[in-house]
Amino acid sequence: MKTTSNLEKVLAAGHFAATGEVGPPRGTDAEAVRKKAGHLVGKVDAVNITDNQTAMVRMSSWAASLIVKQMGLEPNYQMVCRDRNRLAMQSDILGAYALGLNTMLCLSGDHPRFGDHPMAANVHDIDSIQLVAMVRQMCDAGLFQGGAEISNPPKMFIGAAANPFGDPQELRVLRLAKKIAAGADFVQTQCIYDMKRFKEYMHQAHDMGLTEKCYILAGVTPLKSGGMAKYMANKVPGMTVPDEIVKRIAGAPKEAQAEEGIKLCIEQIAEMKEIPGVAGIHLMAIEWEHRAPEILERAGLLPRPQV
Amino acid sequence: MSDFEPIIVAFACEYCAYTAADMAGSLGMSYPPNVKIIRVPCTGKVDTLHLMRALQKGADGVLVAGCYLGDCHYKNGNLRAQQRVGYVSRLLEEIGVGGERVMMTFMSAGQGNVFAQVANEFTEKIRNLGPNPVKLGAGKAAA
Amino acid sequence: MITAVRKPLEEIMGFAAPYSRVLLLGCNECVTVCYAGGRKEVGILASALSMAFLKEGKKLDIVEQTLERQCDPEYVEEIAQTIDQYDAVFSMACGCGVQTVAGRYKDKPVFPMVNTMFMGASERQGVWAERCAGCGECVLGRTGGICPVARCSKRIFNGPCGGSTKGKCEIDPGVDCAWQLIWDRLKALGRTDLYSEIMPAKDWRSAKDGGPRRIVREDLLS
Amino acid sequence: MAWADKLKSNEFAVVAEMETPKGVDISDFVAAARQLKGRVDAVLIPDMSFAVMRLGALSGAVVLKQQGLEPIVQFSCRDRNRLALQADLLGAQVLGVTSVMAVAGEPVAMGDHLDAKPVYDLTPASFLEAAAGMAKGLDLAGQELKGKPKFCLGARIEPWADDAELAQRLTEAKAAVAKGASFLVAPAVFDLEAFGEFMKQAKGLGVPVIAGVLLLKSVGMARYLNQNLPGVAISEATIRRIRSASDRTAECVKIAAETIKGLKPLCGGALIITAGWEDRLPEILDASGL
Amino acid sequence: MSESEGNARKNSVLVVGGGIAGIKSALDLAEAGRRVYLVDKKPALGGFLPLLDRQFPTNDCNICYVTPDIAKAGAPLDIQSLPLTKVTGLSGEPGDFSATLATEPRCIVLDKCNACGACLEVCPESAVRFTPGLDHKSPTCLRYPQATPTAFSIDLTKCTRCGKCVEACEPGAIDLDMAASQQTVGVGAVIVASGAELFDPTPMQEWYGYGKFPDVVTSLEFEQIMSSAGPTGGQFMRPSDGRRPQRIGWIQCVGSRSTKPPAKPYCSSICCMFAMKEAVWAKEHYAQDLDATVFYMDMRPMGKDYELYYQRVKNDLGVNFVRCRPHTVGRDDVTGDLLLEYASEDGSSQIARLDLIVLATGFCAPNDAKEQAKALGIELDPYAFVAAADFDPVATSRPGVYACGMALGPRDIPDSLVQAAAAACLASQDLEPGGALMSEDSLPPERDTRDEDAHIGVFFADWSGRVSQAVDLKKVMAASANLPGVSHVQELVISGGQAGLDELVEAIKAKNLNRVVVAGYSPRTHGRLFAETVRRAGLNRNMVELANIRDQSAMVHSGDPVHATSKALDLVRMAVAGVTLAQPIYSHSQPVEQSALVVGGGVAGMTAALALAEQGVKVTLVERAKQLGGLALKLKRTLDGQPLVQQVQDLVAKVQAEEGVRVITDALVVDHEGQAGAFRTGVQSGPSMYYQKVEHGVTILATGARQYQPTEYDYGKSDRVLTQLELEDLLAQGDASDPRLDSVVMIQCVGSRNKQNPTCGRICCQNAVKNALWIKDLNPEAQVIVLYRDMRTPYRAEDAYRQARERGVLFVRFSEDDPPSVGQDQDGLMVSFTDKVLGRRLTYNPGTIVLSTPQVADDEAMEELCEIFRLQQTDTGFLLEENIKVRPGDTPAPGLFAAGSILAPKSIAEARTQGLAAAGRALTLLAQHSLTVSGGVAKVVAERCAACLVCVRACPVNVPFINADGYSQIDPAKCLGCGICAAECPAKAIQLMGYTDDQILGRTDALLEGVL
Repeated sequence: MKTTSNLEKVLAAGHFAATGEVGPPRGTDAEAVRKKAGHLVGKVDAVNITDNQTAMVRMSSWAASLIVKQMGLEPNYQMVCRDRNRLAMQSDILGAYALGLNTMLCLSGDHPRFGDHPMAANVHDIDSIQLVAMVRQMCDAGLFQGGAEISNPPKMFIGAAANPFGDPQELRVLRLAKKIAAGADFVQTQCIYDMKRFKEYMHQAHDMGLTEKCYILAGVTPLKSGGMAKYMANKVPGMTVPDEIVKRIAGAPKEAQAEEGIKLCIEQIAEMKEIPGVAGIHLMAIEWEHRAPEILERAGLLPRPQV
Repeated sequence: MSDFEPIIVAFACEYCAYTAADMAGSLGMSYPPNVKIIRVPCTGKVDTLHLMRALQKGADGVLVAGCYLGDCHYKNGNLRAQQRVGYVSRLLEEIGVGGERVMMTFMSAGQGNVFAQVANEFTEKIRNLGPNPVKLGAGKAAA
Repeated sequence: MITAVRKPLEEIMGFAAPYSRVLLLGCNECVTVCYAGGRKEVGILASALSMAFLKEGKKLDIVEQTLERQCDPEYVEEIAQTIDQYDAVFSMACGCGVQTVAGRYKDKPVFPMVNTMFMGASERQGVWAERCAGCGECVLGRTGGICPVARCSKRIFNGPCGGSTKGKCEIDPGVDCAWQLIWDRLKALGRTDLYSEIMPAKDWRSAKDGGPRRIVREDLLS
Repeated sequence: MAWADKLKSNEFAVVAEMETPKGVDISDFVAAARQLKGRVDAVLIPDMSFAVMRLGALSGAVVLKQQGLEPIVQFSCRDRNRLALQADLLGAQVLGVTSVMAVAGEPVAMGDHLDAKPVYDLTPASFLEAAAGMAKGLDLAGQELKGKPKFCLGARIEPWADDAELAQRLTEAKAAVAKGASFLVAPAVFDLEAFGEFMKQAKGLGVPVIAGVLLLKSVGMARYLNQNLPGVAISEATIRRIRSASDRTAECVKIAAETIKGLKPLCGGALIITAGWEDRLPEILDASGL
Repeated sequence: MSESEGNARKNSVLVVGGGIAGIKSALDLAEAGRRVYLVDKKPALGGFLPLLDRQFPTNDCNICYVTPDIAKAGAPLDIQSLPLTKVTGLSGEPGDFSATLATEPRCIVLDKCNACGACLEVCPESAVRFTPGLDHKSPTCLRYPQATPTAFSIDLTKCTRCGKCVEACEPGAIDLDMAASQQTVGVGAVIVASGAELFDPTPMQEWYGYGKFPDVVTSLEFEQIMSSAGPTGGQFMRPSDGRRPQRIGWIQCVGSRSTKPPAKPYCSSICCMFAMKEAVWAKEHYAQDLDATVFYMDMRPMGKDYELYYQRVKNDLGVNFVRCRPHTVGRDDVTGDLLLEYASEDGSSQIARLDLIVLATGFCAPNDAKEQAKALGIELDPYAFVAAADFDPVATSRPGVYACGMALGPRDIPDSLVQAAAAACLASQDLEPGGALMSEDSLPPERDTRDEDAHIGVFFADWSGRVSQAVDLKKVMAASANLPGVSHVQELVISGGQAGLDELVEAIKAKNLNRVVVAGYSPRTHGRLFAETVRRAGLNRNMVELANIRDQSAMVHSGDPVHATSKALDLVRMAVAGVTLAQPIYSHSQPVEQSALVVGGGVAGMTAALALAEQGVKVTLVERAKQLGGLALKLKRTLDGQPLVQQVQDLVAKVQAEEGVRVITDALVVDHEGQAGAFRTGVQSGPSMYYQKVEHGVTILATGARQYQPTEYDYGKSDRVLTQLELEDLLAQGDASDPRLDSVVMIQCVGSRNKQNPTCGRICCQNAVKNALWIKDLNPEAQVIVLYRDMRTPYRAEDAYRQARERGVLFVRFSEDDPPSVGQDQDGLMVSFTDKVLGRRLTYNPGTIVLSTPQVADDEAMEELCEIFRLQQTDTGFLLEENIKVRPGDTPAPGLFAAGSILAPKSIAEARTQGLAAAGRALTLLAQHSLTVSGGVAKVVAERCAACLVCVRACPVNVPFINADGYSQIDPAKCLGCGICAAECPAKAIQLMGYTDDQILGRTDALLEGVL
C-alpha cells in the first residue's frame, strides 16, 4: 500500500469500488457541502470534490474536501490546470496533504469560455498528463517539478480522468496509456452511455495491459429526464449517447422518466461489473446526490466493504 | 431644406451600366441631372477609396452600377464591388454619415430604362435623406 | 505575419479630439498584407475620420504617409523633418511600429490605430488565423507541424482533451481541434510513435513569461 | 531500376502517360516533365499510339530520364521487324532506359500515314520472349550478346467488350506474364465497380495491374468515347455531372482524381492519360491526394 | 493604262447603291484594304435606314450603332462616295472592269455648304432637296444627321433659276451652272446594292383609300408621325384633324401577295415585323390604351427569334391580330371614323372602325432596275430584282458582278448585311490578294509631353444639333475656357467624313495642345475614333478624354435646359480633370496569323473555308463527323427545286482538293486560348484522341444545328409517319407508283412554335411546299394536304406556294390549341383536323403523314462550344451574336465569327451566304496584319509592392505573379485591363493605366469642386 487512501485500500483488496461526486457551493456555506455529502456517507469509497467545475467560481476544492473529510467521508480532491500555475498547484498539494487529503484527481479543466469568467487568463502552465507526472514525482521521488527536494514529500493516491468517446477515437486508449505512463494510479472515466463502444475501449485497454497497471472506474450519471438525455446527446462535447437510450428515456411518460433513468443506470452498472478491467464505478449524480444511495442500493453495491 | 438638390456620383461599368446610361439617352428617357457618371472598365475597379473620397468631398450619394451577378466580364468584379459597397456602407453608419448613401445596382447594357429608373429612385431616396452631413458640418467649420 | 485590425472609429476619434492636424502613418509590411494599415487602409481611415469630424463641424487636417516599416529606426527617421507640423502621430502599424515611432519622437503624442492581434497565416483571401504564439521553443517537429501552443485552446502538450468532437474544438465548432490535426498528420507521416512519448512540462522562460525578450547576434553587432 | 523496385514494393504505383511531340520542339514536353518530377513513379511513353507519327518513344524516354523521371517506353510491333526491335532494345539498355512495354500497335488505318506498310514481324508475346532471352545473353537468332541486358517488362491487357473477349484477354495476359511481363496495363477505367469485378478475375495473374485513367475534357469527348471506343461506357450520370459543372475542366480533373482514388484498393497502380493536356497532370495528382 | 492604274483596278470595287447593304459591303472591303467607289443615284447615302425611327426586334435606333464605323478607328478608309451618280456601262471581265459613271449636278459645292438651310427657306419652288417630313419619296431628311455628305442639293427639274438661293447662301456654295459629269473607273469587281423602292399604294385608292382619306398612311409615313423630329414635332396625331388616334389598324400585304396588278405576287418579307414594331412603339410610347390591330393573312416573322417577338407583341403587349382578308376602306363622314371592311376567316364580312389606318406597303424593284441591269449586263428575275442562283445566292449572271440586300428582293437588315459581307468576300476574290492596312509606321512620331504643363484643348462637337437643343453650348464653352489647364476652346464641325477630324488634328498642332477633351460623344462609341485622331496629331492615344454631354446630358435632360447645361459643364470639368492627370499609354502591336480555324464542315463552314483559302489564308477545317457535308448531305433538292446532292458533293470534293484547307474530321475542339490574331485551339481527333494545337488568327464557328427528332404524331410508331427529310429520300427514289405517295398529309410546326421550342423553323414551310410540288411532279393525281398555322413563304417562295395551290395541293390551317391528331382506325393510318371554313372535324386516311420539323440547337454541343470559346447562347439555344440586327455573324469576341445554322435555322442558300459573309468579316481582320494590343493594363510600382499576393488571388485570368525580385509582375499582353487587382491592392502599388486612382479621384474632385 503506497498511501493511506481508503479508495486504494478498497481497490487493492479487489472490491468493486464506488465513488461519488459533490460540487462545492458558489459561496461560503459549509452546510451546503455537508448536506450534499451527507447522502453519501457510508455509501461510497470516496467522493470527488470538483475544482471550479465548468469554469465557474466555487468554494475551493481543497477546503470543501476538508469539510467532507471531517464528516468521515473520503474526499477525492480534484485539481485542474486552468487556474493555477505549477507553483500554486504544488503548494496546494502540499497543503492538502498536510491537512490529511490523500486522494487526488488531475484534470485539464473546462475552458473559461464556458464559465462565468470568460475573460480570465487561461493558465495551462502544464497539462493534465504533466500534472499527473508532477504529482507522481513529488510523491515518489520527493522532488518538486523544478527539481528541488521536498522535505517530507506527500503520498497521494493519484487519479486521472479519461473520456473513452472523444475524437479522434483511436487516440483514446493511447491517451489513457499516456496518463498511466505518467503515473496515474486510478482513472475515472467520463460518464458512459454507449456501452458497446465502452466495451471496445476497455477491451483494447485490457489487451494493452493497462488495466493491470491502473484501476479503471467507469463513470455513470443517471439521466433525470428525456430533456437531459437529449442535451447530453447533442450539446456536451465529447459525449455519445446512443439513440435508443434517448428514445428509451424520452419515450417514457414524463413522470416516469426519472425512474427510467435510474433503471438504466442500474442496468449499466450491472453490465460494467462484467467488463474485464473495470475496477469500479464513479457515480456522478449531478445535483441528485440524494438519490445516489438508492441507486447504489439497487445496484447491489451496498453496503461498502470496510478495509 | 426644400430646394436641396443632391449630387450623386455614379461609377458605371463600361460594359453594362455605362452603355445602359447611353441607351437611356438614345431612348430619350430622362433621369435626374443630379446623377453624374464616372466610367470604369469594371465595377471591380471601383476602390473603397473612390467611394469614400466622393462622400468626403461632399457627394450626397454614390451609386455603383455593374453587370448582373454572373455576367461580369471579369468573372466576379461586380461581386467584389458589391462587397466593398457593403463595407463602405457599414463604415458610413459607424461615422454617422448614413450607410444608405452608397448603393450597388446591377443591370445589362440594353437596360436604359433600368438605369433611368435606378437613377430616379436613388436620387429620390437621397433627396429624402437630406444633404450629406459632411457638407453641413463643413459650412459650420468654415464659419 | 503579424496581424491586426483597425480600432473602432469611436476610440480613434477620442484620440483625435484634441488635435487639428495629425500625421496618419501607414506601414508597408505585415499590416499592409492583412489589410489593417497599408496605404489603402490609411486612405480609407483618413476619409472616414475627416468626414466624421467635418460632420460635426470640425476640420481635422490629416496627412497620409506610409513608411516601408515602422519597426526599423531608419524608416521611422523619414518623418523627422516634417513631424513638427503635426499635433500627433496616428500610427497604423502593429504595436512594434507604434512603439518605435513613439520611442523616436518622445515629445510627440503617438496613438495606435490598430489592435495588434497575433502571428497568423492567411488561410484564404480575407481570412487570417493564428499559427504561432512565439513561445520561443518550437515543438512543431514533434507534433507533425501543428502547434499545440498556438492552436489548442488549452495549450495541451499531450492532447487531446475530452472535448474534441468530430475534429473540432469544444470551444467552438468553427475551430479545428489541434490534436485531431496533429494526429492526422502524424498518421500521414507514419510517425504516430511521436505521440506515445509524454511531452514534459514546458519551460516558459523562452516565452514572454521570462520577461521581455530580445535577440542579440554578437556577430552582427556594429 | 526504380520502376522494378516500385513494383516489388506492392505499393500503389502512379504512372503518367506522356506522348512525345509531333516534331522536334520538345519545350512543352520538357515543361510538362518538370512539373511531374518527384510526383509520379514512372512516365509511360507510347510508341506512336494509334499510328500517328511522332518523335520516337525511346528518344522521348531519354529526354525524360534527363529530367529525372523514370521512363517506361513502349515498343510497338507494328513499325519494326525483329532486327530493329532488338537493336532498339539494346539501345535502350545502354541509354539507361530499362522499363519496356510490349504493344502490338494499332492498325495503320487509324493513323496519319495511311500508306505505311505494317510490319508485325513479332507479336507482343514474342517480343517479350526476345527481351527475356536477351537477359540470358542470346538474341532471337541464338547469337551470343556481349553483355546481358536486363529489362523490367510489361504488357497490355487489350480492351474487351464482352465476357468471352475478356476471358481471351486474360489468357493473353497470363501468357505475357509467363513470357516475363512483370506488370500489366489495363485500358481506361470509367466504371470502378465493373473494374472491381474484372480485378477479381485478374487476381490470378500474379503481377500488378496498372489501370488507365483517362482525363475527359468535355461532354463531347465522353460521348465520342462511348460511341467509338470498344468497351468504354461512360455513364449518363458522369456526363450530366460534367455538363452541369460551372467549370467543366475542373470537374473532369476531379472525376479523374476520384477514379484514381477508387482504383487504390483495387489494383496495383494507375496510368494517367491526358491526351495532350499534360499540363493538367499536377492538378489531377493534387486532387487525388497523390 | 499605266501600271499604277492597273494595280488600283486590281484592288478596287464598285459598289452600286449607298443603302445599308452597300455601305456594309464598302466598309468590309475598305477595312480589308480595298479601294471602293460607292455610288448612289440619290444626293446622300443611307437608303431606307435613316427613314426609320427605329428597328425591330430590339426597337433600337441603330443608326448610331452603324455610323461610327464610317470612319472606323480613324484610319482613312479608302471609300470614295459618289452621290447623284449612276452606272451607265460596264465592260471587261472579273479583275479588270471599266465602269462608266454619270453624275448629275448637285449645283452646290460640297466643300462650302454648311447645311444651314438658308437656300431651302428662300426657294419658291421647293427645288432644294432636303425635305424632312411626311413625303416618303423625299430623298432624305434632317433626322439623318450622319447623312453623307451633309449638304443640300438642288433639283434642276424644279429650279426656275431665280437666283434667290445664290444670294441667300452665305458661304457661296451654290453654283447653278454646275454641269453633269461622266467618268470611267477601273475596278476588279462590282457589287450591286441598289435596293428596292416602297410600293406606292396610290393606284389602289379605290380599295384602301390612300390619297383619298388623309388618315390612311403608309407605314413609312406612320414612322414619321411617331418621330420626335417628324412633321408633327413629336405630337402623336392623325393627319386629318390633329386628333390623337385611339384605334389604329395596320393592313398587311398592301401591294404584295396579290396577282392583281399593280400589286406584286411575291411576299415582301419584312412588312409583318415592320407593322408589329410600329404597333408596339406606338402603344409603349404614346398611348398604352391604344387599340392597335393588325389585319393580316399570315404572320411571317421569320428572322432569328422574331417569332418570340410576335408572341410577346400578341400575348404581353396587347396588340390585336385579326386573320382576314381586308378589302375596302371607307369613311363615316359623321364621325370621321375610317371603316375597314374585311372577310374574316370563317368567310363572314366584318367592319372595323378605326381612327387611323396604316398600310403595310411592300417593296418593289426600283423603276430604273432594267436600265441599270442593262448597263451592268446582268439578268433580272421576273420581278425585276437581280437574279441569283440558289447555290450561289449573291452571284449575278455576270461573273465578277455580285449583288446583295434588297437588290435581290425584299429582305430585312440582318439578311442584307450578311449578303453584303458575302458579296464583299466574293468581290475580294476577283482582286489581287489584299495588302496590309495602315500601320503605326505611317503615323507621325509621338510627342513626349510628360514634362510639359497641361495645354488642354476642349472641343465641342454637336453632330446632329442634339446637344445644342438642350444645352446652352455657348455658356458651357465660355466656362470651359476658365478651367485649369485649358488653353483652347473650339467648336468642331464633324460629319461622317474626315473633315472635322482633320480640323481637330490641325488645331492640336497649331495651338500646341498636349491634352484634348472632346465634348459631345460617348467614349463607348467614339472613344477609339478620337484616340486615333489625337494620335495622328502626334499625341499619345490616352491624351484625349470624351465628355459625354450628348447621351448623358442633352439626351436625358432635354426638357430641362438649365440643369442640362450645368451638368454638361460638370461633365466637361470632370473630363478636363481626368485628362490633366492622364499618362501616356503605350500599346504594342502583334502580328496577325494569316490563318483561320473553321469549326464545322457543313455547307456554311466549307463555304467559308474555301472563300478564305482562295484569298491565300491557311485554313484548318475541323468536323465532328467522319465526313464533310453536315445536314446538307440529307437534302436532295434546293427550295427552288434544283438538284442538290451533286452540288454538295462537288463542294466537299473542292474543299478536299484545296491545298490551303487542312481538313480534320472525326475531331473535337477541346480548348481555346489567345486573342484575335493569335489564337491557339486544341483539337482532338480520331479514336487515338490525337491532340494538336492549331494556331490561327481568326475563328469561324459553323457547327450547325440538329434536325428535331419528333415524338409527336405517332412518329416512330408507324413507318408511314415520316419527316420531310425522310420524304425527300422517298421522293429521290422517283417511284411514282409508290402507294405511299398517293395521298400525303403534311403537318407543319412539329416541334416548333410551341412551349418547348417557341421559335419558328424558318424554312419548314418552304420545304413542305417544295416537297408537295415534287410529289405532284411525280404523280399529278396525288392528293396532298398541308396542315399549317401560318404559311411562311417569303419573296419568291410565295410563287411556289401559289403554284402548289394551283396544282391542287390543299392548305388547311389549324390553330395551336386545336392541332390535328394522328392515329389508326379500321382503314389504317388516320389523321383528323378541324376545317375552319366548314367548322367541323374531318378525318382522313392518307398513305403517308409527313412531319415538318425544324432545325434546333444541339444544346449539349452548343453549351460546350460556348464554354470553350466563352460565348453565349440565346434563350432558344442558338449562338448569341454581337447584335442580331447590325452585327449578324459577329460574336462579342473579336476575331470570332459565326455562320450557318449555329445562329438560327438556315436554308442551304443562307448557309452559303453566311459562310461567305463570315469569311469576308474574317478577311477584314486578317487584312490588318498586325493588331494593336491596348496598353490600358495594370502596372505595378515595384517599390510599393508588399508581395502580399492579393493581386495574384484576385485576377480573373491569373496573370500577376510574384517575380524573382519579390514583387508582383503583370504581363501587359495577357492583362485584360479590368482593374480588379488595382482596387484590391492594399499597398496601392498597382495602377490601371487609363483609370489611375489619380484620374478617378481627379474626376470626383473636379465634379465636387466647391461643394464643401
